[in-house]
Amino acid sequence: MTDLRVNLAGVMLKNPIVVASGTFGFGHEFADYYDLSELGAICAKGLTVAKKDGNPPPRIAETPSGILNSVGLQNPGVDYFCAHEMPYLKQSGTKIIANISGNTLDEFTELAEKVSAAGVDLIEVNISCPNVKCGGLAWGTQPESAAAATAAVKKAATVPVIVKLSPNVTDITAIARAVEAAGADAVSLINTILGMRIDVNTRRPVLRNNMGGLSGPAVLPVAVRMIYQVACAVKIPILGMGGVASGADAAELMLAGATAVAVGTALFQNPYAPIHVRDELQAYLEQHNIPAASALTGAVMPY
Amino acid sequence: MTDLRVNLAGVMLKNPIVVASGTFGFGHEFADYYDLSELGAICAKGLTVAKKDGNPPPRIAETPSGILNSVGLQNPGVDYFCAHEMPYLKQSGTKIIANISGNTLDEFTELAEKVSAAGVDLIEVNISCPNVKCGGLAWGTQPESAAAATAAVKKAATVPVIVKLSPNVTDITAIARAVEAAGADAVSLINTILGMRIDVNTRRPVLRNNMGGLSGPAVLPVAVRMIYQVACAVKIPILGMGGVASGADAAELMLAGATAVAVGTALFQNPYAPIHVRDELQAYLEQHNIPAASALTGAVMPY
Amino acid sequence: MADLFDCIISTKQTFGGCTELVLQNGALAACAAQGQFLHIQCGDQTLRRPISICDVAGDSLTVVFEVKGAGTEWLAAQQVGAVVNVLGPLGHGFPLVCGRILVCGGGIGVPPMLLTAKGAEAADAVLGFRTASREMLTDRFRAVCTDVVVMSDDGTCGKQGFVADGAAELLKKHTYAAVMACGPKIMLKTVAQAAKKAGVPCYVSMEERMGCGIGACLVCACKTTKNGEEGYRHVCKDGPVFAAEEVCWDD
Amino acid sequence: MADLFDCIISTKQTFGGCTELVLQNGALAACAAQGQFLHIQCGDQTLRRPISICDVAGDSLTVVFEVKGAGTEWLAAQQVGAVVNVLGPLGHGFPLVCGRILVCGGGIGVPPMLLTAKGAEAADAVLGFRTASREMLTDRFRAVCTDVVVMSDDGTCGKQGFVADGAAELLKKHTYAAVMACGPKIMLKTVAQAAKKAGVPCYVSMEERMGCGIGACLVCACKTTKNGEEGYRHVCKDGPVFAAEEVCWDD
Ligand SMILES: Cc1cc2nc3c(=O)[nH]c(=O)nc-3n(C[C@H](O)[C@H](O)[C@H](O)COP(=O)(O)OP(=O)(O)OC[C@H]3O[C@@H](n4cnc5c(N)ncnc54)[C@H](O)[C@@H]3O)c2cc1C
Ligand SMILES: Cc1cc2nc3c(=O)[nH]c(=O)nc-3n(C[C@H](O)[C@H](O)[C@H](O)COP(=O)(O)OP(=O)(O)OC[C@H]3O[C@@H](n4cnc5c(N)ncnc54)[C@H](O)[C@@H]3O)c2cc1C
Ligand SMILES: Cc1cc2nc3c(=O)[nH]c(=O)nc-3n(C[C@H](O)[C@H](O)[C@H](O)COP(=O)(O)O)c2cc1C
Ligand SMILES: Cc1cc2nc3c(=O)[nH]c(=O)nc-3n(C[C@H](O)[C@H](O)[C@H](O)COP(=O)(O)O)c2cc1C
Ligand code: FES
Ligand code: FES
Repeated sequence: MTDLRVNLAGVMLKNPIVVASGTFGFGHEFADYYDLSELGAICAKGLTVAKKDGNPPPRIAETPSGILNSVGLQNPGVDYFCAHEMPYLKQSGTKIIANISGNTLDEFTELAEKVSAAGVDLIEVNISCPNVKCGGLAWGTQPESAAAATAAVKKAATVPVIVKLSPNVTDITAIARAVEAAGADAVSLINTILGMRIDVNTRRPVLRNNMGGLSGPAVLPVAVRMIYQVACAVKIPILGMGGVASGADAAELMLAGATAVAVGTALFQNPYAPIHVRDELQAYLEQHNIPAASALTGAVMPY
Repeated sequence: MTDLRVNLAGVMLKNPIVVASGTFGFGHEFADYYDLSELGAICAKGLTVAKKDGNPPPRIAETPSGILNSVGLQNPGVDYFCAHEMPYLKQSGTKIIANISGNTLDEFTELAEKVSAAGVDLIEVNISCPNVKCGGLAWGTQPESAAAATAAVKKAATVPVIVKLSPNVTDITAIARAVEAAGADAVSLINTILGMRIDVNTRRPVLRNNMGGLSGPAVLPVAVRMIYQVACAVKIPILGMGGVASGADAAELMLAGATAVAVGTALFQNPYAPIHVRDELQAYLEQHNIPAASALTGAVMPY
Repeated sequence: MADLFDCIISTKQTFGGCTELVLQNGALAACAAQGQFLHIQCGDQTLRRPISICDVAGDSLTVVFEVKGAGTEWLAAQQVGAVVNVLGPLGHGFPLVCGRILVCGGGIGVPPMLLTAKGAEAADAVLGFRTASREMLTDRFRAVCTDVVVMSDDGTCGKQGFVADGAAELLKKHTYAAVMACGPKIMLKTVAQAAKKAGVPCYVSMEERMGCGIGACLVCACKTTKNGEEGYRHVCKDGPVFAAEEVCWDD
Repeated sequence: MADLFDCIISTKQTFGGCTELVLQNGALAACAAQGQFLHIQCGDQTLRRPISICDVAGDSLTVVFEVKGAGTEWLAAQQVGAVVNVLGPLGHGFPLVCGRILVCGGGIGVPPMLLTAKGAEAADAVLGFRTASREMLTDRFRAVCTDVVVMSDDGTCGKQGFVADGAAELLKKHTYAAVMACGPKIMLKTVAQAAKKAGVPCYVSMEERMGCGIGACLVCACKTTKNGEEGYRHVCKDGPVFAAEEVCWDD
């Protein structure tokens, strides 16, 4: 029997397959397709203190093997989440990760307090959203501000804190080291890469927001590289993501250094994607006689 | 009659389609397929002062809609180029861009002097190669070093100087502004994005160099975004590249702000790619009753 | 219930510049309702393509679509016997109302109105086309509707004029329980105005670019006002059909 | 001359765990030489796949390949009548020498040796397979060779042992103008040693991951020594066939 369990910053996941923030809503929609308890964890849609409408449509564009999105953190606000979504998520039989986005350090503190109190298992601090004007990516591009956001959340959180890093930086290891030093229990990466598409017939950007975040298989090699770099630079565990669409992709991110792996954009082609990824990962482990999924983490043999 | 000519930093190209450095060798191989004079310009393989063997193989990996390469600037050295490749290139009937890479400012000066004397039409300064240990990308990630390399080349060059920017930075506009201030006549972007693939069966990186540079259609949305950002930040013209595989892709980069467009990775699927891109671009212009290709540059209508 | 289904293409025709595919899948057909859509995997495009259900009969569903880009081009190239993967049926379709209804379709918005017309106690239709060569499905509408008014932009088929003009005329002639419409946004807006003037409830099918198709990713936003509150609802789950008075038309 | 060609698949068979396709294109067949390869577009993979030419007859070329990943899987799924796009013929193949030659093939390195054997004045062959179920093409080699020695790793077909063992034996028996080999690197190295011991020139076909396939991108590097100078040459243009003594085996 292959042991699929992994320990992510002290929280035991029944398997390494997580669903990525923003691609799974608050889970309801997928419960029609399978039991949410099949998942290693659910990372909920990004939350802000106040309800947020997000950006005007169109909010999505297709790119070769990828997509751009510019949702802009549309969400009902943290209080609504705690009151109306957590009761449902709590009984889903899997671990719940809240994804939080603040404009100020105080907001990060407030968000961390509230979602901790609501009983989430982990907090993911989004300092890397490319689709909002204030907050978001601004926090994640400098070690100092990334550390400040981390420290604010850590002070208020009663559960382990994952800091979600942006790939839109010159040196992701500098940011990773800064958030580790500020107390992060784990890092997650990669968030989306800033991109743009223009409709050559209308001369208009495809996204109403002009730019958006690139995700999907196109970004997989960037995710593998950054996970590998960060794994070499810090000791805290990594929740890896970026373009995962198969069990082999998940294994690749784990070999690069990820403890668990999130599936996002692949859900748009197939709502069963995380289940398939988990099953394929298990088959891969069995085929290679690897008794525990956790043995993959960082097991790449670099030249 | 559609006017395909574009003026790139004072050099008139007969059409906007250039072939990207490192993907076209020194042109010989493609002369079997079409007349090189069909091209807007040829950007030759990156040159260093001394002959360079490059990295050990494997040097290429496939990724979703893209590739990674880690050639590592294999080249016969600038003197060989001037003596043995330029005579051939000079009579090819198109403009020649030398792509140069130095480890020191003195090397940049030497390279610029030599290729200028050899009669190239333009110099592209590679401060963004992710595949070499010294030089390369190291120059291109900080405004100061990027400006220093630019100034060194400018001092020695007798032809217009294009500086090739790296996408592996937090803020590409800062680098673009720095090289503009240092005298660059144009910028080119994007060079490859650093990436990695791991073979899940062998647990070995696919590339012997562990990491490599991502190019091909997967990076197109990143190229469009960065060209758009840089076009908003500087006044000098842009040679755009990254994932172009069709006339529509070329038009998209031009609308974003490029004066001319280079085709690279697409050559690996089809040696005729630049010719097809040019023909498709011309058909697009005719279909939209646009009398001159140059009218596309920067003509996006952002929201 | 909505799920992933493999459908076999049993017939294929082209008319009015569009492609019609009849898809075989009993389980899917059994749960499809008027105004819902299918999210169709088109080759290896990263995203599925939303296409409305035009008709349902027994084990089969009909879709009619226009080739716009790479996805629909792939779909139009599929031959009888090929299998296409469908996520569906999705969305909140046209409501079932008692009494006579007026269905309005413009261009590629015509096909989804067929199943809607069929499902009504009684229905009339206004169908608008750019020009005669784009006309389609009018026979099938005539078979299930009482009055069928064809309009064209250039007068080459039916009457010259807009769908809203035809709708305004019929709204004067008959008493309707509801107007249901699908087509370009400007058509929907003007039809909604005509319905409002006549004091008849109006439902419109909106379009927006989609990701998941099931309400999770929030990309397919459509600004609406509900209970006085303005905000984004989502075409794939809250829609594609919205009450016309809830849609913020000038957004 | 090398160019892009559309080829129709005229026959398809599977044997020895491999797929054989016969491709029809007269212009391509007319210029193909022994030891050259075709760079085949496999669906919409970003890169083409290099596959050696196994045989040429009239308007047709034969390729034999093993399914390894997505590209060869696509190729193996193509049916008779399908069109595949080929860039070729590429590379610098086996030299034409006067006299009797010994061709050595191991595994998927067996097929390219067939055309090479056919082109010789006289040829013997050593063909190595993992196990009996992987054996292939031995009949066709028997038709064009004098001695054909089959070796297998597990002794389930031919003799148990390595290709180099078989080669060493034949090198003792006959006088050869050259040894030509294709197969795994370790086999090539040991065959080259055997040839060297016998004082016979040896040519080997090397493999490396490729981009352009025509010598422009420099990714398919193979370390060789030429005129005393060590450096990278390129499998797609300088090779795939190199003189064995020029190859740096332990790189
Ligand atoms: C609910 C709904 C029902 C629809 N029903 C039909 C129908 O019955 N018949 C029909 O011909 N068309 C219909 N459309 C429009 C159809 O989805 C688009 O024409 C199609 O997605 C274009 O895909 P493409 O690959 O050809 O074009 P591309 O432009 O290459 O597509 C690129 C991306 O943009 C999206 N996109 C492009 N145009 C539209 C659009 N108008 N609406 C939403 N997304 C778009 C695509 O889905 C894809 O993600 C419907 C749209 C929606 C939202
Ligand atoms: C000159 C030459 C001749 C060849 N002749 C044959 C032949 O006749 N029959 C046959 O079965 N195989 C042959 N091969 C090997 C064949 O090219 C690979 O098996 C094939 O490219 C694998 O593609 P894939 O998509 O199935 O695998 P993947 O692993 O998915 O391919 C990923 C990438 O790696 C490259 N790659 C993977 N394996 C190899 C390899 N061994 N050599 C070079 N590139 C590789 C692919 O081309 C592709 O770019 C030859 C290789 C070379 C260089
Ligand atoms: C539509 C969409 C919405 C997203 N929203 C969020 C979000 O709210 N918070 C966040 O941290 N990341 C968000 N992301 C980023 C994903 O969680 C993930 O990091 C990224 O998409 C890469 O993974 P993938 O390629 O598997 O999608 C979003 C991504 C998409 C596509
Ligand atoms: C195999 C290969 C070699 C390259 N070598 C160089 C080089 O020597 N100098 C350079 O400036 N860029 C080099 N590049 C980068 C390209 O010139 C181009 O910037 C990049 O590939 C993006 O364009 P594309 O997606 O069209 O390939 C190389 C790219 C590839 C794929
Ligand atoms: S497409 Fe995902 S919410 Fe509508
Ligand atoms: S594959 Fe490009 S040089 Fe050999």
